[in-house]
Amino acid sequence: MPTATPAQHTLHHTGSIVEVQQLAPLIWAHRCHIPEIAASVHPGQFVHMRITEGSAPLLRRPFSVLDANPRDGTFRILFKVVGVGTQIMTGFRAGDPVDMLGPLGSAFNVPRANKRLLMIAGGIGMVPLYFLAKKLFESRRGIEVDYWFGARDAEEIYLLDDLRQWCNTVVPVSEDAGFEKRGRVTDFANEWGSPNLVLTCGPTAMLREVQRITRDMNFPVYGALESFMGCGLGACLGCVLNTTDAGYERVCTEGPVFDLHRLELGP
Amino acid sequence: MPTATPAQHTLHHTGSIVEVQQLAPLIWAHRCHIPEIAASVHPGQFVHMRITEGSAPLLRRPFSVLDANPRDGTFRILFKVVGVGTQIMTGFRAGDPVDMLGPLGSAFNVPRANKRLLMIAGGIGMVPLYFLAKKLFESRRGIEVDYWFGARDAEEIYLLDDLRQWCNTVVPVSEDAGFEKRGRVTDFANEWGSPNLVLTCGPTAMLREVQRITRDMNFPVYGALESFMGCGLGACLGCVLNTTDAGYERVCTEGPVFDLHRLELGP
Amino acid sequence: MTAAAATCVDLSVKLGSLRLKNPVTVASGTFGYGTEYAHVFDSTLLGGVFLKALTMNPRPGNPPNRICETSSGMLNSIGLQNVGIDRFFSEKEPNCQRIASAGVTIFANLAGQTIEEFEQLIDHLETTTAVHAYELNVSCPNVNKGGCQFGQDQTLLRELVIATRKLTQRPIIVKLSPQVTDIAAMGVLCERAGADALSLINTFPAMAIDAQSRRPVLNTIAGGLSGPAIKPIALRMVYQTAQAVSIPIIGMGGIMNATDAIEFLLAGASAISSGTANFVNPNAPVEILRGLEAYCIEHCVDRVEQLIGGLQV
Amino acid sequence: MTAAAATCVDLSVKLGSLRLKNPVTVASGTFGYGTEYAHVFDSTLLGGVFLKALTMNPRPGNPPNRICETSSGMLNSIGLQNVGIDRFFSEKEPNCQRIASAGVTIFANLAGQTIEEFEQLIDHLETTTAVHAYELNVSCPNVNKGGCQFGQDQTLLRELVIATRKLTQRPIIVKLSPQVTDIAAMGVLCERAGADALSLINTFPAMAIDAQSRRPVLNTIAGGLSGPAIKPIALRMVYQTAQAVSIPIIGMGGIMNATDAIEFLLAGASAISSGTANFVNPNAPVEILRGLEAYCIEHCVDRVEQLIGGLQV
Ligand SMILES: Cc1cc2nc3c(=O)[nH]c(=O)nc-3n(C[C@H](O)[C@H](O)[C@H](O)COP(=O)(O)OP(=O)(O)OC[C@H]3O[C@@H](n4cnc5c(N)ncnc54)[C@H](O)[C@@H]3O)c2cc1C
Ligand SMILES: Cc1cc2nc3c(=O)[nH]c(=O)nc-3n(C[C@H](O)[C@H](O)[C@H](O)COP(=O)(O)OP(=O)(O)OC[C@H]3O[C@@H](n4cnc5c(N)ncnc54)[C@H](O)[C@@H]3O)c2cc1C
Ligand SMILES: Cc1cc2nc3c(=O)[nH]c(=O)nc-3n(C[C@H](O)[C@H](O)[C@H](O)COP(=O)(O)O)c2cc1C
Ligand SMILES: Cc1cc2nc3c(=O)[nH]c(=O)nc-3n(C[C@H](O)[C@H](O)[C@H](O)COP(=O)(O)O)c2cc1C
Ligand code: FES
Ligand code: FES
Repeated sequence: MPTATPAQHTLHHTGSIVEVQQLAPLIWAHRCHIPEIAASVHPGQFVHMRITEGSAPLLRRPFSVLDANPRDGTFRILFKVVGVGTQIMTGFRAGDPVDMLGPLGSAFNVPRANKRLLMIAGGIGMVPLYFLAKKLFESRRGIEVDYWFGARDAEEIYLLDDLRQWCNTVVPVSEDAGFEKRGRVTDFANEWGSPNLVLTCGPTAMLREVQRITRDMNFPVYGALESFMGCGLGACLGCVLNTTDAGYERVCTEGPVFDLHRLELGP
Repeated sequence: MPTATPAQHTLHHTGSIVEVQQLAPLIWAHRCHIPEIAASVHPGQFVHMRITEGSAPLLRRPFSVLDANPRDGTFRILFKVVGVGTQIMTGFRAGDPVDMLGPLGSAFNVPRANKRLLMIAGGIGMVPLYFLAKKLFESRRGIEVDYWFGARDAEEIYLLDDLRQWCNTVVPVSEDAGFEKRGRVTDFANEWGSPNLVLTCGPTAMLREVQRITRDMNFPVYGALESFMGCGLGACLGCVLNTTDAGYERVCTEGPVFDLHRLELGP
Repeated sequence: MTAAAATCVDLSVKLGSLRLKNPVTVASGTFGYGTEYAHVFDSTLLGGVFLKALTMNPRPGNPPNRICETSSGMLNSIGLQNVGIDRFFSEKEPNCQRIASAGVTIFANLAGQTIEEFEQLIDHLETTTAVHAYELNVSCPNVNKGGCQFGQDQTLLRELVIATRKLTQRPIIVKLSPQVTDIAAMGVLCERAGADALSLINTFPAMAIDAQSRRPVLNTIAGGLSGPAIKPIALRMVYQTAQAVSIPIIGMGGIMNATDAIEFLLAGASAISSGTANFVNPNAPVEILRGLEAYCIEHCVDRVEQLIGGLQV
Repeated sequence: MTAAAATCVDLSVKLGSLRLKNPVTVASGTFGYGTEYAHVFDSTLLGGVFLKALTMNPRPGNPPNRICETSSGMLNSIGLQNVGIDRFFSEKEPNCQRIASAGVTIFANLAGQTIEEFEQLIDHLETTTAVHAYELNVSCPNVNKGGCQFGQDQTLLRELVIATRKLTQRPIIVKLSPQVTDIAAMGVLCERAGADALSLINTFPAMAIDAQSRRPVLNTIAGGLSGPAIKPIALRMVYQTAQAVSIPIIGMGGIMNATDAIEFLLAGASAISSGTANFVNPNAPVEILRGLEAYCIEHCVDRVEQLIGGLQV
């Protein structure tokens, strides 16, 4: 089901940051102007971004696209500050140049027949699902989306107003007492209903739980996965995950969107 | 004659940048607030500055002090953009923290008896001599200073108004047609008069010329020297220059101010 | 010189019996089989492409994590994942043919676990004109069985070079491991055994630990270090080996830009590869090529070969 | 645990017959003889100080340039500049005595060019209580004559360890060169010959070139690479050697902060040294010590020795 989007034009772009938003203490969103990416990116796909001209950090960093506006040639990424690269990115300002590869990887694909979707987002895993929810809403295909958004702290749950516009229900879940539902998002599996399709993205521990639950409930499920990346282009074979049926597959090329039931997520 | 200033207190300081000036396309001055350094630094001494918390560049960078104000606890450094470290420094803003070792090294020492001084500055070699000229003027010891300031382009000659306040004569020399005197500062040795003492700082090629000329003319001469530095504290032995009488000496400890006639500056 | 003179710089370099149209190549394992970068730049601009390691049978490679970043470098333990020689012919060879016919020299990187496997690989590859030379990967630090020893055992290495040298008219290039006491001696040994050129260096065995979880970051514990971190070591090894051998050297290890590439040429390399750089800046090979040309013009160098070994000591 | 528990962490580590009050030491050649950092931090906080290399006669060292920066690293070719054993006693020994009496373990780094010179150095140093152990510098890549070979020649190295081991009750520590095919084998050899501990690693032979002037940056062409660039290699070497020997290891190579230090302990080092870090941040040793203590508290580690070799594979 993940579509291998054929890259019709060059994937290596320079552009600029046009807007910087801080959504929570550690959560930032950057709007970038690169018309080629804005015009062709699909939910689930990512950009591979150079952080510095220098060598600290050396490698690019991958980020899912949060939304895109082909008309003005911009799109957004949203990131959490977790290390050296994302720390540096908090210093980026509107007007700064950016160097990105993209759009890369496979996208979420929702077949016509699927009218009831369940999205399970954990932390910054909300990003590709936000984009997908928005796109589906705009497609006016009459799809109902239940969007569960879990995080440790209520602070790490944001953009709910946007999501509420597009989704049937939006259920924030945090481990602190910030929302009605307290705990982990997978603690509430009995309230997930019976969707045609589950779409998910989040930390591996959560994905493992979602994999187990959807397997038990017999739901089809697609997830957007992460791994350490080198090239982002399929050349280095650094980013693989193990599948049950086809050995190692590349997150940057076959993924990041995979049939979750095909993946070996470890114990 | 260079005085080994005994370090009475700790040499490792953190402080902040309080003012950033751009004096020419590649020339910047930063005013820093570190009262311990402002209170104790002498002309010729330097600070050893950490450029980044990260590792690019890894090593500190040495900069002479341009002037110091013990009353408000600030001092200035002036630098030319020549590579990765100085490039990064152009991004520093008022309010940014700085981490410096200092004051380090030996200072210029002008004995009471010397009333007629000649200063020969090349490029950013103007820095320690600017500080010295200022200090001597403020000391009201009735010392007459002729300050020759050479650079490739007129653009790289700056702060002349300050110097004119403090010096008997200030003679800018550039290789373009920016000033009356065109050429290299050492081309005008016949106009240097007969000083009691010559003080100099600049590129090695210039120092070599000054060494030759002052030897021929039998002038005593002290110069502030440069070298690649590691520790800045005398421990690594990385920064040495060769002397005629005592083997290798450390620029960071025995120097940067040396009796120029003692140094082997190479061919 | 005027800008018009740009076209006058002869960028071609001799590599044994081959002539590369320019000295800029991409390192094995960092450029796949030449298709992956198709949407980033025109690979027919390159002087050469070193293909990803080939083995007779398909190899699954190592479990993840396979890569991680270090200060100015990266570790990898891909584990020679590749489709094997048969699928190379069905899936990859046509594209190599396409690039080759545009004048790019194609180097097959062979990662046999036995001398026989190297021989079989050459036997198969002799049948295609899409490959111009063989690079013997005797130094991959990631394969536990066998892989390591060729590059570190003088007797085995000599045997391997002699055996493979007999099988083909095409140049045999030995890619040396940096994890040896005296790399120049290994180079001399290869030269005497009949090697036509040397590639140096492969990655350094190295590791990373996550202090919080107290676990190695890579699944295989150790991997190979590449990138700017190792450049000063690679440069010294190229210099030292170039002093000792008269066969040409392909220099690599942390080359990120034209200045780095020029340093390797000056140290004695006849051609250079960018590896990790391709991940950081996929356009790096093209920028290196352009920068090299600009340097030649600025320094009045008519033929890039004049730079080779031009270090003034 | 509460903050009050901080004082409960036992930071001391055993190093052969010695007990260091904590595992944080400073590497030879980066801390002079202990006085140079006096105005920066209180060196009596350290677990140990490795003194700058000593030779019998004063040595002038190499001509400048002696150092230069590389990506996440630096090259040095100091050339063992030192005042010689006599002036060590007159000028440096009193301060070592002062630090030693504050409970800091003092290691003399010996850089003989012959076995006899090593023996003479030990003979002289046996007369002072300011030194607790000898570190044999058999791997300095900067000295052309002799210096290199001890660390890379198994027979010579064995002879040296056996010879020096006879002369003293104090621990003999061999500082290994990374420029060997199998560092663990060198460690085993030293252990069998009677060494009490190993230091690893020394710097890597490496070089830098100025592409504009086409000259080497260092006067000696090659120098030794240190700093974060080499950390992944050093960590792997410590891990691999710790698997092979049962004598303790002092780990170093690019340690910049407490996290790095913990990684070396987990890999199997009993103590660590900061070297290049001291230039970048003269307060690094103290920050490493504080960070190590904080880590122990956070991870409920009562004795820092529990971390040694604690990598979970
Ligand atoms: C396809 C894809 C899409 C992604 N989308 C987003 C997104 O939309 N928003 C977002 O905030 N993050 C996203 N990530 C994760 C993001 O790439 C990492 O958080 C980022 O690279 C961390 O960089 P750093 O330099 O700040 O952290 P580092 O200093 O490199 O690492 C900090 C910590 O994060 C871990 N880490 C770093 N990179 C990864 C990785 N790729 N996988 C797993 N662990 C890692 C490290 O082990 C370390 O513990 C995505 C990753 C992938 C592969
Ligand atoms: C005691 C002392 C005082 C100094 N005072 C000043 C000052 O007041 N203002 C000022 O602008 N500069 C001064 N310098 C020089 C200054 O330290 C260097 O220009 C700076 O370190 C360059 O850093 P970078 O990262 O920008 O350049 P890099 O990228 O490190 O190098 C750029 C170029 O400069 C050369 N270079 C770098 N450092 C040195 C050095 N220490 N000696 C010789 N060549 C070098 C490199 O070889 C290279 O060609 C002083 C140096 C010393 C030793
Ligand atoms: C991800 C990755 C995979 C590699 N795979 C191979 C390989 O299959 N065969 C080989 O000979 N070298 C392989 N190498 C080594 C490179 O070809 C090169 O020798 C090394 O990376 C040093 O160059 P660099 O610092 O420019 O990357 C690989 C390197 C990397 C980073
Ligand atoms: C400037 C400098 C001088 C050194 N001098 C010596 C020395 O005299 N003896 C020695 O055994 N090691 C010497 N070393 C090596 C260090 O002790 C250490 O092994 C090496 O630098 C790796 O550690 P680091 O990366 O933390 O610096 C020196 C290193 C540097 C940077
Ligand atoms: S990141 Fe290189 S293959 Fe996926
Ligand atoms: S910079 Fe270390 S001794 Fe001068």
